[in-house]
This record gives sequence, C-alpha cells and structure tokens, in this order.
Amino acid sequence: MNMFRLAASAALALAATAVSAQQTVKIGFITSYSGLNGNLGPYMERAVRLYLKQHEKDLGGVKVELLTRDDTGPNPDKARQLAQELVVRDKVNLLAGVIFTPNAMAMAPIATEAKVPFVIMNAGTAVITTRSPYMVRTSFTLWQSSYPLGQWASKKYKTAYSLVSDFGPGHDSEEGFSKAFEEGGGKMLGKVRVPLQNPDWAAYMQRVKDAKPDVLMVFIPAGKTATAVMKNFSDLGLGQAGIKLIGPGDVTTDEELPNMGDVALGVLTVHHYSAGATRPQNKAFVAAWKKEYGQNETPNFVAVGAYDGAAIIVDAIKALKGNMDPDKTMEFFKTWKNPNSPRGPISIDPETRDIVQNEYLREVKRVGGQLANVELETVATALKDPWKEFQKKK
Amino acid sequence: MSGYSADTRIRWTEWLPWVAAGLFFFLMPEYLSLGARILIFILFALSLDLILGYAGIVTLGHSAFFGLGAYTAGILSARLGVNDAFLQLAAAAGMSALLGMLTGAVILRTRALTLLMLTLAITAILLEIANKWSTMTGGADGLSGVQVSPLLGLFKFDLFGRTAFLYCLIVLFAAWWVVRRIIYSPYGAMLTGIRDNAARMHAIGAPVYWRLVMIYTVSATMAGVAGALLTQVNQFVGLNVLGLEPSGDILVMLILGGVGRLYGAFVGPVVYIVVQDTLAKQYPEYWYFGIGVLLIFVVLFARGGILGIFDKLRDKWLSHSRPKSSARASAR
Amino acid sequence: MLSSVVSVAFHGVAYGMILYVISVGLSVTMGLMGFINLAHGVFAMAGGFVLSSFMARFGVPFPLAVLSAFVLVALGSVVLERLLYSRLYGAGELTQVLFSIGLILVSMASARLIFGDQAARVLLPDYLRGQLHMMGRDFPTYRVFIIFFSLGIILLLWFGVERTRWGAMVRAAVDHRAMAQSVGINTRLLFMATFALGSGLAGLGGALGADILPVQWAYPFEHLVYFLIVVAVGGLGSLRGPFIAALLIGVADTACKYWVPEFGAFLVYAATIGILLWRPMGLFGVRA
Amino acid sequence: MAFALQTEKLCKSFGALTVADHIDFRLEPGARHALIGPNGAGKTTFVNMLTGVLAPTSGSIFLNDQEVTNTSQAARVRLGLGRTFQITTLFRSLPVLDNVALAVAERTGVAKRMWRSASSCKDIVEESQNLLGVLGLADDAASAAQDLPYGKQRLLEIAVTLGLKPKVLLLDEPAAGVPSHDSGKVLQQLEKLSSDIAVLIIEHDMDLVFRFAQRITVLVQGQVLVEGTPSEIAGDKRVRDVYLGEAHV
Repeated sequence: MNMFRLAASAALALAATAVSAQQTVKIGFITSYSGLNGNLGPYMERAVRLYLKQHEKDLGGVKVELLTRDDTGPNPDKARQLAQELVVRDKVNLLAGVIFTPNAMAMAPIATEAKVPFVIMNAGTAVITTRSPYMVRTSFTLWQSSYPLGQWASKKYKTAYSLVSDFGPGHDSEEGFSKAFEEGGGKMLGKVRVPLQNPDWAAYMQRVKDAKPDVLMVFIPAGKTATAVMKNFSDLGLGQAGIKLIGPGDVTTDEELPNMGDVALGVLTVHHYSAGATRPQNKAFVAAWKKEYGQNETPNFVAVGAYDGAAIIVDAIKALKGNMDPDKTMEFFKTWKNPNSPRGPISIDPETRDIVQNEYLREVKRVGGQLANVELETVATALKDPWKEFQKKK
Repeated sequence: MSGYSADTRIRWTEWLPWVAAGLFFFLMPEYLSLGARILIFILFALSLDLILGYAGIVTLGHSAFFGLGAYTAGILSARLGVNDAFLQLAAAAGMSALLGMLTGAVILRTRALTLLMLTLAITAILLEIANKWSTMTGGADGLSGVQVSPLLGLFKFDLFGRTAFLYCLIVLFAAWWVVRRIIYSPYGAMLTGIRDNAARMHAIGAPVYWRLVMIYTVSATMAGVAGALLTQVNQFVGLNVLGLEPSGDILVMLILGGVGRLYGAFVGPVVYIVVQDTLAKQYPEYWYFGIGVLLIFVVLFARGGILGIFDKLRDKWLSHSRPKSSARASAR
Repeated sequence: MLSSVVSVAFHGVAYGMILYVISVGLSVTMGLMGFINLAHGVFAMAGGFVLSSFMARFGVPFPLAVLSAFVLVALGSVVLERLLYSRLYGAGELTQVLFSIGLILVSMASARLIFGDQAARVLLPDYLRGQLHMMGRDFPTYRVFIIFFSLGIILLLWFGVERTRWGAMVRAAVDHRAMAQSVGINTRLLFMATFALGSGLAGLGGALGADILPVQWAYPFEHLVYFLIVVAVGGLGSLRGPFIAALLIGVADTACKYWVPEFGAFLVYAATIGILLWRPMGLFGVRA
Repeated sequence: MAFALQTEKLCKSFGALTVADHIDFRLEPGARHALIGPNGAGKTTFVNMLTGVLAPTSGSIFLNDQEVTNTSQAARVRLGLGRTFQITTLFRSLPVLDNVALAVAERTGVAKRMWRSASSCKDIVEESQNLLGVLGLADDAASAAQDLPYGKQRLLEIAVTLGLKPKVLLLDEPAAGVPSHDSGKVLQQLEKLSSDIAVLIIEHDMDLVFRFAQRITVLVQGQVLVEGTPSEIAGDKRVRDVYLGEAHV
C-alpha cells in the first residue's frame, strides 16, 4: 500500500514542519510516477522526503513545502505545463526533479524566463545544463561514467562493441565510451542503437556474439530493460564465448539485481553510486532508507541524486535564511560542496553548474547472500563532465 | 443534428463554451497554461470528430497529423528561423493536409480493424522517423529552441500564458466555425449518409471514397494546426506527439465526450484533462485507475458519452410533453 | 553467413511463437464475438504475475506454475466476461475500444499497487538454462523449449478446433453467426468458453514469455501494437493466419535487428502496411 | 431506336457455377417490364451486373446506347440508372426527408458543397418533400427511417431512387416482405410513375407482376427462357412447367 504510506508520511512531514512556520520555501517537484519508467519517480520523492525529514530541525523554522507533480513519462509538453503552473499559480521558489531529458529541456525556458532555480535530480544528457543559467544538476552525466569506463577498458581489452538505447543519454554514453576507448588504443567493432521500447533482445545479442569483441558496453535506461538485457546476454552464452559485459551503472542498478539473479555476477560497471558501498555515510543512508521504507527496499542512483538535490536545497535555505532570491540561490549553488554525500565527496562546477564527483569501478558480487555492486577502485576523482570540457577545448 | 431537416441557427447553448472560456480567462488566470492545453486538445478532438463522428472513420493514427503539424512548426522555427506564428500554422496545415490526402487515398478503401492498423502503422512510422532523424527533429531529446515572434508584432507569449490562451481560443473558434459550417452543409449530410449506410451511398451515385479522402484531408489539416499550436505554446516538440499513445488519448477523450455531436469534442477533453490533472496531483502513481473507472462507467451507464446523458435526460423530459421524440442524426 | 541465418530464424521463431500463443485468443475473440478487445494484453500480464508469484512466494515448481497461469487466468477471464464483456457484445466498436482502454488502465494501476514497480521475477529451473550446441551454433535451451512447447500447444489447439464438436461449433459461429444461433448452438456458453480459452492462452503466453518480454504493470500497453499487428495481418477468426503472421513478424523483426539495426522498427510497420494493402482481410481472414 | 437498357451475351460464373448464361435483354424507353423466374434463376446477379455491383465474366451492357460494362456504380447512376434493393437499404438513423434529399443532392451536384447550410437548400428540400408527397410519406418526413412501418420503408426505398430522376428504374422485389394487403398500396404508387421512366421490376408476387407489367422476361438457370406480353407468358407451357414443376417439388 505504497500510496497511503506515502501520503501519510507526507502529511506527517508537513505537519511537523508547520509548527513554527514564519517562512515557507515552496519546491515544485516534477517527476515521473506513471508511464515509461514511472517506477523511478517514487525513488526520487522518497529520497527528498527522507532528507527533509532528517534535516528539518536545521532549517531554523523555515518551512519547506514539496508540491509533487506527475509528468507521466517522457512527456515534455505536460512537464512544461506543470512547471508553468507551479511557477505562476503556486509561486514556487524552486523547481526540482525530472527523470527524462526532453522534459528538462522543455522546462528550461520557464526557469530562465521566471528566474526560478531548477535542481535537476536525474536527467543525464550532458547538454541539459547549458539550456538555462538557472539550472543546476546534482545527479550525473553519462559522459562522467562512460568516459572513464572507456579509459579503463582500453587498458584491459583490445576490441569492444557498444549497445545503447536510442536517445540522448544513450548517444552520450556511446560517444563517451568509444572516444575514450579509441584514444586508449582500443578498436570499436560496432555500435548499435536500440529503440527505447524494444521487446526482444536476442537478435542484438546474437549480432554482438558473432562479432566476437573482447568486451560489450551496454547502456539502457535502468529498470526491467536492464534485466532483459542481462538475461539475453546469459541465455545466448556471450559470457561463455569470452565476451565481458561492462557499462555505466545503469545496467546493474541496485534495485534490479535481485531480478537478474546470478547472471549478473561478475559484471563490471563504472558509476558514481552503489547501494553496497561501504563508506560510513552510505551505510547510514541505506540504513535510514530501510528504516523508513522497509527492509526489502534499497535506494539507487536516482535516490542518491535526489538526496543530494535535497541537500543542496536545504543548505541554500540555511545559508540564505529562507530568503530565496533566485540569483543569490544560484550563486550559492555554484559554490556548493558536500564532502559527505553517500557517494563520496561531490561539488558543483561553478562554470557549468554541473555535478563534480568520483566514479567507481564496481563488480557484481554476492554479499551475505544478496547480490550487490561492490566498489573495486576509484577510476576518476572529482571528475567534471568530460563532454563540457571537450566542448571548451574546441 | 445535421442534415436537411436541421435548424442551423446557433442556439444559445452553443455560446456556453465560449462564455465559459471567457470566464475562465478572467476568473482563473493562474490556470491558463492548463487552459491552453485543453483548448488545443479540443481542437484536436474536433478534427477527429469530423471523420470519426460524421464520416464513421475509426482511426488509431490521428496523431500522425497532430505530430506532423507540431514538428513542422517546430522545425520551421528551430532549424529555419521562421518565427512568425501564422506562417508556422500555415505550413503545419499544409504539410498535414498533404499527408492526409496521400495516406487517405491509400488507406480509405479499407475498413474496421484493417483501417485501424493502417492508421496506427502510419503514425508509428512517423514516430520512428522523428526518432531517427535527430539532426532535424532532435530525436528522443526533443526539439528545443522553438521561438514564436510576438503576435502581430504586439503580443508576446508571456509566462502566465495569457497570450497563448487567447491565441488558442481564437484559432479554436475559427475551427469550430468551419466545422460547424461543414457538418450542417450538404457535404456534412452526405457524410452522415456514408456513416449510416455506405452501400446505399454508392447506389445513389456518390463517389464515396473520394468524398472520404476529402474530409480526411480537412480533418488532417485541422489536427496539424492543433499540433502546431502545441509547439508554439510549449516552444518545444517531443516524440510524445506521435504514435499510439496520443492517438489513443484523443480517441478516448472524444468518445468520452460523445461522438458525432460537435460538442462532445469540447466536453471530453475538458473532463479528461481536468480529472487527470486533479487525480495526478493526489495520486501521481495511480491516477490512471480513476480514469479507467471513469471510462468503464461511461461505457456501462452512459453510452454516447457524457453528452449522451444530457440527451437521455432531455428525451425523458420531452417524452412527457410530446408523444414521440423526433429523429436525431446522433452518434451510435 | 549461413549460420547467422540459422540463428536469426531460430530467435525469430521463438519470439514469434510467444507472440502467437498470446495473440491467437485475440484473433478468435475478435473474429467470433466481433469484440475489439484492446485489453487482451492484460491477460498475458496476469499470467506472468501468476507464474512469478507462485514460484517466488509459494515455491511452486515451474511446470505447475505455468499451468496455474493458464488455469487461473482462464477462470479470472470468465468472471470478467460475465460481469463486463458480455454486456458489450454488439455494442459498437467505439464503445468496445473505450471499455477496453478503461480496463487496461484499471488493471495497470491494480498490478502496480499489488506487485510494485519491478518486473515479475522469473527464475528458470536449471534444466531450462544454458545452451544447446547444434550445427556448430549455440541455442539457448529455454528458447528451444519455448518453440517445442508452443508447437505442442498449437497442435493441440488446431486439433481441438478442427476435430472436435466444440471446434465445429466455434467455426460455424465464426463463419455464420446468425445461422449458428438458429441451429441451436448455445452461443452464450460458447462465447464464454472460447473467451476463457483465448485468455487462458494469453496468460500461458505471458508466463512462458516472461523471461523474454519482461512482465511489469505497463505490459498491456507496451505490447498492444504487436498483438494487434499479429491479428490484423493474420486475419480475424483464423488460427493459421496469426500463426504465419506471428512467425513473419518474429523473424522479420529479428532479421532487421540483426542485419540492419539502424532501421529500428520500420520494417515491421512497413510490412504491416504492405500486407494489409495487398490483402485487406489479412493473410487468412474470415472477415475484415 | 435506342434502348433504355440493353445487354449482349452477358455471362457470369463463380468458378464452375454459371449464374448468367449469354443473356440478351432489351428494355425499351418508358417500358413496364418484369423479370421473373424461380429461386436461384440468377435474377439478383443479373441486377447486380446491370448496376455495377458485380463485374460480368463476359458480354456487355449498354445504357441508352452507351457502353457501361466497366463503368462504376456511381457513374451509371449519373447516366440515369436507379435501383432499389431487395432487402431494404435506407439511411436508417436519418430522417425520412434526408433519405430522399441525399439522393436529390447527389443528382444535382449540391452534395459536394461544404459551405452553405443544407437546410437552406430550398430546391433540394422542396423537391424531396414533393417526392415524399407523391409516395404518400409527407407526414413522416421528420421520423427516422428505422421508425417507419415496413410497407412505408419499401415506399421510401423507391422515393430515394426516384430522387435520382432515373431514366431506367430497377425495382428489386419492391413488395418483398410487405404484408399482402399493403402490396396493393405499393402497386398504386408504382402505377403513378412517370411514363418517361423505363421500369424493370423483379418480383415474386405474380399478381403484382401481371397487373403492372406490359412485357415479361422469364429467367431460368441464368438463361432467358421466354419473353412476351403477360398474356403470352400466362399461356406459355414451358413457363407453367417451370413454375408448376417448382410447386410440385
């Protein structure tokens, strides 16, 4: 009964903060609860609620009101309409959330025109933050994970094949990986882009198998598609044929691991967050999550993006004492640092307003009877979005 | 109610939607972006009613024209720098008309499930093109950078959506006037004849197929204009304007309001979008449960859509004063 | 080259078989009852969830769980048929479209509430995992199983329809509905039984295919287009038609992905348009 | 002299089954002609070929000396060929007036117009009302066609076709399904038809046929058995054999 629990906890959170409400900061929170990948929205909202609950006492009496809206999946006109309403009618101080790139892009002009700071908590196409000076991103870009992945892979393997979903993040991942892989002396045997909604994967896997690369790099949106890919990889015996499966962390997102089963064992990925990471901040985060939402629940990278998104907002409120002047808020965002995020130290690049973070190489292993992404090494430290760095050089 | 026995004067009830829109503008200025969205979908539904309600063409691919119109307007601005609103509308109308004529000429000889699948396949192919041709359309990331110059050089599209709302309202009013003229014309009467009994229409010498192609083209044009409006209001085009989903949505909205009665296209989108918007704020993960229940309820208890309920009530009331209700050329 | 042809044909056939087992019921209900049932995928989804929860929660072995998916979905569909569908026979296609979309929405929300956001978890028994090595190629065991199992089901179904009294009644009712009624066939019972069988098969297909087409609450909408294409291309009211169509789609889709992946789903839709313009009633349609 | 309608060696077969076998048929202008024959003689197939619903296997059809063998149904209607259907084929949910008006509008070319209101097309409405008046349906103009009693639906069927001002009128069993005490009314209306129109009637009701027709053609197994005046037909032994034979079987 997710719905009722959510509603109840929301009501509680609001009631609790309402005690000494002189000032209210309104956050227009738009994410996807229904439609394609509608499963990700709740992770985002839970993470934000959890952070607010943990830190409401630090707010000095400023009340935070979260106005949640469903953009029904990759539905930019809907997202834009909701943003417009939140700004015009509800007079929100901040916009936040957004799973899908097109939705973020459609909302960009609203943020600019209305001067409303907009915290992107997921959508990961590199170009997004260039679309409005009022955007800041606390999640990731695909280049951040795929580029170091390519660098690392080029040291171990000679040939690679890439298989990505045919949309912005997929293209970013493909470009980031192959650029790094080829710079490191590797050879791309092929690149395939797969429709977002693709029923059967066997044909693609067969194609890869017959090309006999050393390594297959996969990016697909997190969720059940990832499971389907893993199963097909194993069903067609690519592993036995000596092909290694790697990718940005979306292939083995923490919440899907139980569905994948043993086929996921040994898969190597590069990502900024693993629920299984052993740093104390993360252990505390996971424990709090399980306490709040149940022992079987695990946070994922969407959750951590939103959790840190809530952190940046709460810190801004504290610093500005609730007076959320848009330009001052943006100034604060640009210099924000958090050495204690569950994913390690992070900060915002003042120039691009994009996240700066570490990237970890992980392997799926069995830990205490459960599958988990175990961090092996840090392959990049305080990494800025490589795409934007390359753009600057041009 | 169309045809040779119809009273074509505008009844006072027909002004109600416009009065309501006017009141909405002044009384609920904070909801204007939602309002503009509703107006656009009313126009889209109206275009569908012309072929579904009056000519009996059941389609799951009407988004092909809506989407083509949206992309035409968007590409014109974002890629070619043509920012004049009326030029964009005209181009969208022209492209959609062309597509309507071409595809209509190929598929309108078929019926029922076959027609349903052909229309669906056409919009699915357009969706694939929009997805793959990303240099032109922006692909799955959507087409941003669309701009619309101030209307007549005076009215800028503002953040509150005032200009957008009035602009959509004026376009919708013009479209309503056109549609109303068509359905009360001999052509409209002829279309209801085709819907009612196509074989008989052949036997009285009507070139049924070409007549259908013609009205399909008109309807496509109007859907294209609706799509262009969506682009202009949002300054953005996403892939979601094409494919099965928007086609299904608009079909549901129209049937919900009532098919073949002109104002069903007004009532359906208002109810659907308002219910969806309200439910989604309360239960973002489960709002479609409520919509589903609403649809099943309408099917079981209110055939003929929401306007059908009013008809039944009126008939009941009239049957007290008159012995027998007169014939009505209403929907099935 | 030759060996890749074998692989493409193999994967295409396996995929086509799943599509057929799920869609054949739709062809019959649409042909027999004239009901545009867009909600057919709901039954396939239900089958997937039955399989997964029986295996995961109650430890039911795979074969029994598959059987349960068939039986439970068939029974469940009878309830729906009696309560809702039967009121709408002959109600006009628009009403049926509206109703079935409503049903899809309600069942998607319910599935999400009950089973959550994750796809149904299917852990195959060990004897169905791994590969079989034949003709110098590897073939996933589960897909080989799917092909043979589905073939068995299909033969059983065809035998039932061609050789039994029930089958004769169904065929009579599809071809000449009024006549069937006038010679005293209890169409009410016949419809109910046929509907249950069709839905049960969809449940079976959904369960069998859950490892290939992941079952999650959005399932009924995601795959709707494919089910409809199979039925329309194959022809309403036919058993053979959708079989050929499903294999065609399965193989064409797989071939397109294997050799020309940059064309995405173009080929399937273009083929659909081509075939329907060539034969508007579908390949083996009894009625359009 | 030109014939209103003429066929030459008209043949139609469905596989091995021949349902029209070299039919040579002539309809004179202004004729009152009946086509009779036992069940399965191929009458309806013949009518469907004349109107263009079915394409003949071989042979040709002429309408006022103009060959129409391959022209469309609609084009034949424009050339003056009107037909009624054996099974009532009306615009059931539309008002009676509109049923006729649609035909009148189609004939006069008004039906293509999108930009003026239908009910303001006075000439169309008046002509339709007159036609309804002629057939005794004036009081029913506003009812839906499906609400009319069956006898009146048959009359409306004729009224719709007359709206096309046909030179040649094919009546496919106009009294089919009409109770016998009402078939007189149908006949009454038929007798009022203008003498400019050549009428071909296909009918089972022999009473009606012999009172109405001036010439009769008998079709048996897709072939013309005999043609003549009513009295010649009534006296023809072969015809009696066919019908008596049928009656005895």
